Amino acid sequence: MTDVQDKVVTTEKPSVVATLFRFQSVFGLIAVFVAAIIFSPRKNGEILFVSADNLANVVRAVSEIGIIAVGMTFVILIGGIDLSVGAVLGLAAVGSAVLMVENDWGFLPSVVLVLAIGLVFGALQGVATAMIGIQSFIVTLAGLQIARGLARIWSGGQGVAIAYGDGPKEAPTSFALLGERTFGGLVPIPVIIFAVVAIAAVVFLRVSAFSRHLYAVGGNEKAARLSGVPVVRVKIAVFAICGLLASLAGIVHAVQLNQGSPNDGIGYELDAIAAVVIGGTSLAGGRGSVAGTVAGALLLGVLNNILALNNIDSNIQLLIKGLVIVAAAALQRLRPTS
Amino acid sequence: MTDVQDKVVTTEKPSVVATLFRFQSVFGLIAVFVAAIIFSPRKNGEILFVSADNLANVVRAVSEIGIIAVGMTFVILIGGIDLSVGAVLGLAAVGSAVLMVENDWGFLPSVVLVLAIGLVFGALQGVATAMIGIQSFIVTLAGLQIARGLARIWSGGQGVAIAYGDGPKEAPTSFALLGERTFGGLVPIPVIIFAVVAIAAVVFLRVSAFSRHLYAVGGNEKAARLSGVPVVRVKIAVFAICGLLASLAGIVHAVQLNQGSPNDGIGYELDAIAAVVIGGTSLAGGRGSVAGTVAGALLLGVLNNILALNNIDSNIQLLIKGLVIVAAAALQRLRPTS
Amino acid sequence: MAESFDLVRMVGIGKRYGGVQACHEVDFVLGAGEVHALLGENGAGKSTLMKILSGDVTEYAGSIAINGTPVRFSGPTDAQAAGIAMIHQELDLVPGLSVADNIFLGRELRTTVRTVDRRRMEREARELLDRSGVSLDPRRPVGELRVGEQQLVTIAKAISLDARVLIMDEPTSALTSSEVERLFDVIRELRNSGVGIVYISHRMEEIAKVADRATVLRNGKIVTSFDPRKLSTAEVVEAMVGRPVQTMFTTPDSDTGDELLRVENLKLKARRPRPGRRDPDGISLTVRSGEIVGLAGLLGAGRTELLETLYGVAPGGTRTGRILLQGKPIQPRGPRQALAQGIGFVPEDRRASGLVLFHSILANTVVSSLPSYGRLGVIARRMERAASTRMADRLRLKFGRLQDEVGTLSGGNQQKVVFGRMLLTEPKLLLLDEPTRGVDVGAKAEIYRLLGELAAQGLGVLLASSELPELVGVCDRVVVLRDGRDVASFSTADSGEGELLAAAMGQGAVFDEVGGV
Amino acid sequence: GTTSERASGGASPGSSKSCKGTDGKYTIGMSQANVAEPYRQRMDDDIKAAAKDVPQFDVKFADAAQDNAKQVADVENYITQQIDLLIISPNEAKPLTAVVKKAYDKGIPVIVLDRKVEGDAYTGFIGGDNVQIGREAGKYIAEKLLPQGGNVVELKGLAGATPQAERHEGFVEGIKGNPKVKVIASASGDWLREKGQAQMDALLKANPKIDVVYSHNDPMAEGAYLAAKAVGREKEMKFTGIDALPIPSGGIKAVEQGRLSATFTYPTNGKEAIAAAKKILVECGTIEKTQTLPTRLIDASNAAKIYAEENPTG
Ligand SMILES: Nc1ncnc2c1ncn2[C@@H]1O[C@H](COP(=O)(O)OP(=O)(O)OP(=O)(O)O)[C@@H](O)[C@H]1O
Ligand SMILES: Nc1ncnc2c1ncn2[C@@H]1O[C@H](COP(=O)(O)OP(=O)(O)OP(=O)(O)O)[C@@H](O)[C@H]1O
Ligand SMILES: [Mg+2]
Ligand SMILES: [Mg+2]
Repeated sequence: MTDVQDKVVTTEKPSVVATLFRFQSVFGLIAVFVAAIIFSPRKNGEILFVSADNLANVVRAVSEIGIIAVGMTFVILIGGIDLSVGAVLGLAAVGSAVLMVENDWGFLPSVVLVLAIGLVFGALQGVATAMIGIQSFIVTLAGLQIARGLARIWSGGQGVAIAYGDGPKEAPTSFALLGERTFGGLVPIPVIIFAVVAIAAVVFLRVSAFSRHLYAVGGNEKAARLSGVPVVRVKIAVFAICGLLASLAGIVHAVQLNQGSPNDGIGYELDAIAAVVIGGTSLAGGRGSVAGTVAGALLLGVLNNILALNNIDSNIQLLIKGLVIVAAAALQRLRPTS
Repeated sequence: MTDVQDKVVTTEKPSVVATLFRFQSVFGLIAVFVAAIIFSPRKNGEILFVSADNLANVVRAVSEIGIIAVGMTFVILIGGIDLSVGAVLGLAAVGSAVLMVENDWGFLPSVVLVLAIGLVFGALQGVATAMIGIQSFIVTLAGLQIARGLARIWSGGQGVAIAYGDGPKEAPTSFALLGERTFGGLVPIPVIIFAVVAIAAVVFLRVSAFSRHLYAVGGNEKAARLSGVPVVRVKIAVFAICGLLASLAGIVHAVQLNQGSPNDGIGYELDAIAAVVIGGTSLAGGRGSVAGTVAGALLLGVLNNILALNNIDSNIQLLIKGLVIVAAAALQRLRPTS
Repeated sequence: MAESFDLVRMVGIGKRYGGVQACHEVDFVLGAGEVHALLGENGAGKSTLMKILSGDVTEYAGSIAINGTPVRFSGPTDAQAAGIAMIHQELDLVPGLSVADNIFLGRELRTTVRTVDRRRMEREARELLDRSGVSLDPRRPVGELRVGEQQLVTIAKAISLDARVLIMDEPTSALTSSEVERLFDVIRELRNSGVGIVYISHRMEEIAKVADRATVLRNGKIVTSFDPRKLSTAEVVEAMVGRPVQTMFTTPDSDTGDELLRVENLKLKARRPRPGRRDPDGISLTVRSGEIVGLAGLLGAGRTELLETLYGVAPGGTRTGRILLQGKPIQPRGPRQALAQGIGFVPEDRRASGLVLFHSILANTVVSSLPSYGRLGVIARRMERAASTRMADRLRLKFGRLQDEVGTLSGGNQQKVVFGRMLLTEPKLLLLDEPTRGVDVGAKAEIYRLLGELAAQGLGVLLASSELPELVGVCDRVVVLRDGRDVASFSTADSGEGELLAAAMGQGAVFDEVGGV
Repeated sequence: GTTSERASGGASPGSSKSCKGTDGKYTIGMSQANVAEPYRQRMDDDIKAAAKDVPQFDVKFADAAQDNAKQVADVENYITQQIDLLIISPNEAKPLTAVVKKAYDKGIPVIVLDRKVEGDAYTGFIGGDNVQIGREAGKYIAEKLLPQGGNVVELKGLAGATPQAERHEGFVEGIKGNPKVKVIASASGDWLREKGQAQMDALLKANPKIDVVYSHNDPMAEGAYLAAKAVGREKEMKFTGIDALPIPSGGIKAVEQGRLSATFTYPTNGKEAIAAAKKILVECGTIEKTQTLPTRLIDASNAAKIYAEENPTG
């Protein structure tokens, strides 16, 4: 994918404009947010969109895509792509349900095993990409099918319902907590998980040596290798992280929906990629940020919410969403570059 | 993504190995073909897989994906990607049905309009990519949603049945011919359409100056521009061709299924991309061939067929297909290049 | 020489890139049948000025007239139509297309039915290549060619345009002297037929040989214009840099220490041989600490491949022979292991294999030595900045801020960043592949000075270069490679460029299989 | 569906609270699982058509595109909008139970269509009985089409979908009466016409003698017919489907035009849902907790008549 790239920026004095543009995905978010307030339906003088529980809903609704998109950001930063995340989410949702309900495992071992499965699955895809050198698009396209097939087989093809309790065929009540709301019943736990993941990722990318390697691999793989960056290890680690986070999202998904179904997460990969790209990360690799991705995910969430609150016809919604995605991506192109 | 290609032959001394590798996507196909013969069920001593009408079915089943994949090859050769093809197929299928059945248009005007819609839709995506500079992944992801939305609106959300005849609300019988079989009832017309498209594309890529420009844009866009290649025009043309072929596939789809449904072609883009990549075209652009794509599409078709003939469980099918895709892509990596 | 009239007249040309004034009020005149050298330090604005003339850069101040007619090009195609062709500094070829396709890209030869006339293109490409002195198969994909061969293809491509104005932006940076001589023959031929040629190069010795006139740019402005045959190299250099540059080449005293690297009959048999690659086929040599050993050879002699093999990045295959580092045998496995053992490598092509152009100077400098700036995988930003600043000072890097993108630096300064990155790893042995390609004389002098300093501290250097004056001037000893074998070894104290060249070309060379001292 | 152990959640939303009589204006939210299925699109269309006759009603539609999480969000958005009544056709039971209960507990009457949610935190359920439909189809094949016995192939819906399991289960029961009816092969066509066609291509190849194709829905049956026609074998066998949508591309037309021997209605319940809503909101009445609509056999004898009945305008 060699679509035009912004190669070299002259940075003698970082102008106000340049600084603004650094945060433009946030501006896109603010623009959509303001538009949402303006177009929000009102009931009894109250602007429905900004009501506390609606906002909580918005963030809860994007928390899974958000968690996945953080992992996707890593993968895209090294110039790869991961189409398997939605299927891995489904696999993890099924895994959580089957282990806790059908196999009567405890909370911790189940969660650990499910996360480990995501990690290993991602790492294997990393191996195929980094060591055999198959393009990640293809590896993860195959990974998607494999994960989906495994989920179907593991679940017996049916959604596995999760009931809570201490009896047999019941999941531990500690697991249910993950789906609850806290801080006065306002902030859903999934939102907190998303926030923790996002903040951890931002900090990690800022301070770790690993992150330098990651950006270098995405920026110029050959140069990175010759500079002594452990390219293969970085790639495997990144795909493993992405698989791990998709798994985490799957656990969150299962607990929110009280079941694990092998059809969970179909198409989530495209939403996650859209969030990453709207957030200003280049599909060519080497530049981008998790903060942008979070803004991108929230933008999509607000957009979905305001369209739904206004009961826009679902077909028209498809058109509007397509146009907004293009507009948001076009905004990225407005950067002051050569 | 640096696989070297069969476009240009190394001629210092074209070793046997190099020659073999030029055709390795064909070898993948042959391998799968042989495996299919071995694993084919037999009835009364006849190997079911190689019976004439089964082979005709195999090719008919891949003809739509094949036609799309030819267009996709062009897009991928210039370093882009087109995720909208499945949705454009659906739009074209709906369009053919609505125009001929509900609007009582004739065969030719309907087909011309539908093809024109695909062409323009593709060209618009090309404009967004080439002139605004948005990455094609995002443009066509949005395009997918828009085309799907348009198809839903145009059809009223339901599949439009095609009945043939001369009366009102009936499609002209000339249209039905497209779905027939010829040469002693053996070769389906869709297969002939696919073959014509593929051969035309191969010849076109071999003899036209445009094809040199296309490879140049994908291989080194800056060099292409400096050499006076009309980069923007090439890109727009390529996306337009891809849209046109997706439209053509949609017409074929409608006639084969006797209806145009807005849900036609969901997920076809991934199959088409898989066919292209298995055929040895690099997602990085600049290297690849239509012949490889045809081999890739047939490989997928044979695989689907043999799994179905053996009644393999659909979940296991997912696993097997995923593994074969990875294996076929890995085969591409074995070429003697860096 | 043909009578000169103003084939090209550029008046008051100005171009800004953000805060950088690449060209300022430049007046430039080129006559027909004139070879006009354009000189200046890295970043002086030479390429920018010529990109404006060739239609690549379309937004600029000032005016251009061709043969007295004012023109304003909207793209390279316009310029080509007006008879202006340019060989770009960065080799802009399409790797997947054949040599012939590349030469005729954008103006393919057609048959009567408008299809591409492949056979005629191949024939004409072969003739063009023969003319510029290489016998390359026109059907080979350009991606398989060596840098030098690619440069010859771009030259052939430019010549094929039959232009009235031919701009050559550093056409010889990857060529060795014999190819350069052939090119000069072509240039003379073109000049005699009335073509106006702009010639940009950092190799001073070439200027006096081909140019009729020379113009010097500094910081985007013209500083002087003169007849190069009337000035000495030292005077030309002073005009470019703005101050006298005393010693171009350090003359290191051979105060060398223990044996650092010993290569004995090294052979690499690649598992999958690639056409045009010249893997080591029996190379022996030694490098002592404090010693700078040169690697000479013609295009394709196998210098790059030797360095890649030593650094462990050569393609897989069977390696025979021995490599000893400080007396201990090593098996090069890759950059990480090499760096850990104290071997650093500066690759030939800094843009493709050296830098992430859109990342900061800081990130590019420290990427090889990250673990030393913090613990537990967390980077201490202050340490990292300090190291980077230290290196920038030491190399006299010309830059704005450490956060600036490396791609905005001039070529020579980019080279220093790659260089500095390796120095931060504190190597014992540095493998340098054409470290001064495209670097201006001033920066070269600094790099040489630095090499001398490092050698004095006990570093060993293996330096591959195509520039004979550099090899003779900088190295203590030069090993000549030909066809993947070492064929001669000279001490620079008592041998000159002529002998090196003769050995490289295989004419009456001393056959010295042992190599070593 | 199973019934959960939980006690019924408080008082059922009094019709007194949401009912404002004939003068009221009511916003109804319809949460559809997936409009990409013709059956569900028709359900929306039926609701739209029925609501036209109730001037007090303003019906909004949301499409969850087959995603449970999206459907949960859709219902939550309806709650935010303070709709007067919720109609939901759930993608799956368990994941939607909690949010449906949330709406119900907030006093919004809930009418559940086609697929049940768990527990009893809803006002009424209207649906068909897939096991029953499968059984009817089985009986029809065993008694009418193959009284002398014969070979049947089964084209199943998407693996994992409840109706797929139920239509299979009922069918097996239905053909029990005639032991000479043999199911010689089955394949999954994922509810899709083209998948049905491709699977049938292979089934035809692998099975020289097929007498009846039992398909879990009409589109797959049509696909199977096309596959048989392509090899000139469509006359050798009979095809049956399920759903019988009264639309031009639906099963009734296919029966009328002779491609399918029979199909079985799977009622969309759209009309019934609006009737129930009217009862609750406008008439302040109560509705039955569970209303199961019977299936009808459509064959050549009644197809045209029923199609006309279902499409009174055209
Ligand atoms: N695309 C660009 N964006 C920003 N700055 C640029 C760009 N191209 C050139 N510059 C700047 O313009 C100045 C002149 O560059 P130019 O390439 O003309 O130098 P040059 O004389 O050709 O140097 P060299 O000898 O290294 O090739 C430099 O400071 C360079 O950094
Ligand atoms: N067939 C090929 N395919 C891909 N890369 C090649 C091929 N042949 C050579 N190379 C690459 O080209 C480089 C060697 O060419 P280079 O331009 O360095 O030659 P040179 O410097 O003129 O000669 P020398 O071999 O003496 O260094 C190496 O990086 C090598 O990997
Ligand atoms: Mg330059
Ligand atoms: Mg070299």
